[in-house]
Amino acid sequence: MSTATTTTSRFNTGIYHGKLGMWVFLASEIMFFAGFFGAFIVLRDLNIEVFTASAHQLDKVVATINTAVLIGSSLTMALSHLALERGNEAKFRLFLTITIVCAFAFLGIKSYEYASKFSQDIYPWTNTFFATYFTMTGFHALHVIGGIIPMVWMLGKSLVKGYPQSMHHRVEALGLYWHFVDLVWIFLFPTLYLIF
Amino acid sequence: MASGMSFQEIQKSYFKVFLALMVLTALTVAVTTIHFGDVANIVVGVLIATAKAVLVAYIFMHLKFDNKRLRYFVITPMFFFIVFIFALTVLGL
Amino acid sequence: MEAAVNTVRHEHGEGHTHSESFIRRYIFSTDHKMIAKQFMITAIIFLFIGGAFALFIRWQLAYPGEPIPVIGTMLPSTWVNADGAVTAEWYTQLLTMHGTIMIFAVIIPLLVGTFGNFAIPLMIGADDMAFPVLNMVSFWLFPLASIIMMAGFFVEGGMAAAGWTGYAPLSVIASLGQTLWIVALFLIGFSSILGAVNYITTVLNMRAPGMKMFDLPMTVWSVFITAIIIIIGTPVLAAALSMLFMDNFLQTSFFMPENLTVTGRDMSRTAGGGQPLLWQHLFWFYSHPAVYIMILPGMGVVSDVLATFSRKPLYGYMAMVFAIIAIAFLGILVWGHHMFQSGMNPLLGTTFMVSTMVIAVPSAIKTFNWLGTMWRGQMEFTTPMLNAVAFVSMFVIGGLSGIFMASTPVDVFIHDTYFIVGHIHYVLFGGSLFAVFAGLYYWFPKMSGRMYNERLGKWHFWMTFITFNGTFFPMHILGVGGMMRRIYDPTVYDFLKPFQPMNEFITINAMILGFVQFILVFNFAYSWFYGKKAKRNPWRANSLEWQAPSPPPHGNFDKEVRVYRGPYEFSSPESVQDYLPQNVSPEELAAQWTRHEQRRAQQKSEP
Amino acid sequence: MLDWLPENVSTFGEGVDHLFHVIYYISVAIFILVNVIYVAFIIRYRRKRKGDKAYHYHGYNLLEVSWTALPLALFLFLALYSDRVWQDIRYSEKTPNPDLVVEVMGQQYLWHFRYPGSDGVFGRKHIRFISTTNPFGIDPDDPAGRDDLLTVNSMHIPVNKTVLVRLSSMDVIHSFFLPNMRVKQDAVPGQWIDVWFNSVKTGEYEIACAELCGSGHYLMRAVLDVHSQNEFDQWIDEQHENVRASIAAAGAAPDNATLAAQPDDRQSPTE
Ligand code: HEA
Ligand code: HEA
Ligand code: CUA
Ligand SMILES: [Cu+2]
Repeated sequence: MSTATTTTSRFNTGIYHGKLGMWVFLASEIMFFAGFFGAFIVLRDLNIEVFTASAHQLDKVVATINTAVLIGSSLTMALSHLALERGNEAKFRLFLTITIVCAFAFLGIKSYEYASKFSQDIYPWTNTFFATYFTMTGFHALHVIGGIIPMVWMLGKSLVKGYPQSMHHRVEALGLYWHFVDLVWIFLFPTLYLIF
Repeated sequence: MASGMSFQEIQKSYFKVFLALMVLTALTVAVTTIHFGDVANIVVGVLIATAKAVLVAYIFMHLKFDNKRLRYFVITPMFFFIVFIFALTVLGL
Repeated sequence: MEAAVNTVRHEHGEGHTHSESFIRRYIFSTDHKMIAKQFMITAIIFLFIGGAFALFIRWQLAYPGEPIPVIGTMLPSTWVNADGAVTAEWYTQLLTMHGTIMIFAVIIPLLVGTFGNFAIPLMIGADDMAFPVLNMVSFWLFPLASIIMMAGFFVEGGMAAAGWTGYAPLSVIASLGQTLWIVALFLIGFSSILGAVNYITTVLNMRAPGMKMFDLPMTVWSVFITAIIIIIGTPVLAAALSMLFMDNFLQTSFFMPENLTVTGRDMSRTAGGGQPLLWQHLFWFYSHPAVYIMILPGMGVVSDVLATFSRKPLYGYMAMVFAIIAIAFLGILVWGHHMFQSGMNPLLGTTFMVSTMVIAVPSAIKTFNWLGTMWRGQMEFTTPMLNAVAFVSMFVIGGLSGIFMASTPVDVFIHDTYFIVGHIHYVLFGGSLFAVFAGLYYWFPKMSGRMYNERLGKWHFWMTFITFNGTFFPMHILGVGGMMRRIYDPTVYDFLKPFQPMNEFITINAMILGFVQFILVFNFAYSWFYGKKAKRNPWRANSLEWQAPSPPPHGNFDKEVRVYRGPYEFSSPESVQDYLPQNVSPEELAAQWTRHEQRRAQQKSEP
Repeated sequence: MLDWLPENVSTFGEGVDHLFHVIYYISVAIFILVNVIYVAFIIRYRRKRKGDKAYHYHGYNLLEVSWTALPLALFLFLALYSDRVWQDIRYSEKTPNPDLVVEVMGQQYLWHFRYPGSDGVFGRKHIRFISTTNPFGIDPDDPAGRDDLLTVNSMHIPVNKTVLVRLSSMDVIHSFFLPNMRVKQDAVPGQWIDVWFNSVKTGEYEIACAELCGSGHYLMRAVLDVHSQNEFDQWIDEQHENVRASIAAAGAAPDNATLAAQPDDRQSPTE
């Protein structure tokens, strides 16, 4: 009567559920941001002067630093998975901690950017460029937060109870998500800050 | 995953990718600060971003080593995205 | 190593003790069958709410400005006027909520939520979904969203009132009810995506040993492809809704051009520069595929039901699968056919007309293959079969009316008329809802472990079928006459006055149609507790769900399932009976033959 | 069923109606074909005796191919045929030279119409000037705009003349629907969309709004008067006279000198 175990170990594709499911979810995330990029392209076409002028008001330096921070966190995320996969929990914790720190740093820098915009009286409703800017980076930031939560949870669990090597699949799935968040930023960065 | 490789080897390859990403980031910033003209700027920006994306997806996200069919999860949405953009920009709103 | 991935599963796995608390079992259940039932019950409740809205709409259209009988004066004064007649404001809210509820809270939860959840694991021989907890979250987002949407009833300005399509700027300048509508749809979309992730993973990864993709029953195929459409389309709606929310709530201007002059709302903060058509493109990029989300699972269910009750293999299985894939692929490329008169570039009109015409081809393939399935069959007209048969015929009417609209010049005239309303209901009610009925009756024995009442089922079918056509067929004529949709009072226009008798006729039919749905509810509710006990495989069908006990326990199967063949080996000469389940092994089959020969020999020797 | 169509009085309406009929007959034929077969099968192949096996058959590829190819051919034909008509009525390069241009502005629950003044030109307009009192956003600094003729819910055109309607909206999306002309076009705020027609018969026709625009959507009715050319001239002269009178009354009659001295980008009616 132990049918449950038969499907648990059943992976017709050879890819375990968490990873497959995460990829499917990421496919949907691509389309989510595709909607925003589509809107951005259309609106930019219609309001090219406004877009150019407003984009020049953005702070490229800060954004470049932020890009570096996020790419760095991607690296440490990959490393932390690698460490756990190879059974090195100490290193896993170390790299995961760095990732979390980077993620918070990213959010911090982002809020600094927002705050300085608000202080210049620039809000989402200022014009279509800032509407897209705040919406896209805002949703990106939400995704960052959505990544931080499970990371902190994993780290906590590792500190309290220990995180067995067999859990590395979960870390990999989370890593996929985290790299995707990085990917989105890789496209957002030139789109919003550079191409004008 | 490239299971044949040792921890150190993989770690090294990750660092290489990271370095490449940083260089590419610096490159886009540098290149786009010199204004080439609207279209060229976009093309350069998007090309470099794509290169970075491919690196992340291939190495960090293991697409290079994993089941090849996983790539459809990226290709399919990208295809429809391109169709959408094509209809709205090239053909007109 | 891999077995440890899913700790949740582990809790289930250990010998089915059924010691979960009431809450774990009936409310926050992670069992796919319970979640399916939750989806079903919630959606049927909404069918009645949405249907009641439709009846208010119909009352107003047939007898403009006359008080609603019996309950009119009991309704709040924000909805009805002093006499108890529907007001124009409430009418627009009603039609908006009718469309939204029927699509997002009835048809999608029934077809995708109920059948997807119930049928996929059972039909592929799995014990549950790949992510049971995610599945539970996916369900609970749906009532949560519905409550948020219905909260619009009680807020200042009432419910959303911009049509189910929520065209900007009307939806941007609207009141709080619209904001709630946006939030609710966003949540429902998220629920759909979580469900789809689950379905895709489950189908790809958890098929019983021996089961190839091309051994899947059509229901599973179609829900699988539907899930892919959801993955591609729904996020775009979510993005669009986010922008609409920003416009509506923070007065950004994604969809708002400069200097709109609107009475009753201060637009001074809106900077302009937006594009109203952008909303339509984004919306239809999801919502056209969404209509296929609402028909493909129905087509799958109907294919299974038709094959089972014709006792014949599904005609052209491969063609059917590729037709679904073609519909899904093309379906994402035709969104512009809703925008022919929107001011979109006429060149896009041409493009989208061609792609829309092409998408009718896979539908034709499906229709003809259904005919082929029935050809030289041994048809048994049980209630599910009747509903499935009606589906095909009604879908053809709905589909053919789609061809009129696909033709751009004809669409100039019939766009936004009752011709469209007729089309909608022929495909959504005549199509999707009949498929839902077929599926509900078909799987009722498996869900509940009891048989429904066949006589009541037939009554329900025939009454629904007749009044359905009486309600919605005349709408095509109204449309040809030019009657616009979404109008509160058609008698304002001289050229529409002659149609008033027809409107009354429709309304009378609609009332009967509404009330006969109680037969369904009564039948199910009664039979669930007092029906005849169902056997394991009452329909003598082949797919795996019928090999599990009725109702299946937690974990589904009481014996190992292994698949040896496709799901449609009805009337196979290989088999003793007129069906051959997927999991009957060659040895078992040989044994059946031996037993059969023995019995034959015995019978011969007896008399 | 198509007898219920409102009378067609526009030139291209005939082509549209013809297409409508073609599709109608094709659909009815397909419907009958499919359903006759269907009902025949239902009657012929119902189970008559318990235990009989059905015909075990999985399908025939040639048949699959043919019932893919035939509908495809049919639908491509329909698409091509429809596109001919579509190009004629909508492609801007195929639009005939208009004899009269009327601007139409939708407002929540009214239709505004604008004709050029007696000077024959429309005054310059800009979206920024739009307000409830100035629905078209006519530039107050442009004298050519002062005598422009504005009407509400009432449109007048001459018969047998190509009329170009230039559509927009000042609040939400409306749809300009002329059932008898087989014309329907959304009026989208922030952009001007052209649509044309040519009426072959005089008379009074209804104009409706076909896009949900709020709770008063059903009330957004206007009347189209198709006059003979003479009557139309008479009507428009009369109206111009009224406009002049009211401008004079307001004491702001523009003298012709300043009018002529305005070298501006104002639109000519037929551009
Ligand atoms: C389940 C839902 C569903 C389905 C399946 C369809 C299917 C189709 N729809 Fe429909 N549609 C809606 C739901 C659906 N639609 C809704 C809800 C709206 C309104 C939205 C709104 O504005 O509120 C709408 C609106 C709508 C429009 C916009 C009209 C307008 O607003 O002006 C158009 C235009 O092209 C259209 C076309 C089609 C076509 C061509 C198909 C095709 O897929 C149909 C294909 C099927 C057949 C053609 C029949 C079977 C084929 C045969 C029997 C073979 C024929 C044989 C030969 C030719 C030999 N639909
Ligand atoms: C699956 C989808 C679905 C279903 C099943 C239905 C079912 C019905 N629809 Fe709906 N309809 C849509 C989807 C659907 N509709 C959509 C998408 C729109 C477009 C909306 C828009 O324009 O934005 C629409 C629009 C629409 C209109 C056009 C409104 C307008 O444009 O002004 C009309 C008008 O007659 C109508 C009527 C009906 C009727 C009579 C039913 C009947 O089948 C309903 C039968 C009734 C019941 C099943 C419930 C019975 C309940 C009771 C018996 C309780 C009685 C109690 C009281 C009255 C208090 N519908
Ligand atoms: Cu204006 Cu409807
Ligand atoms: Cu569509």
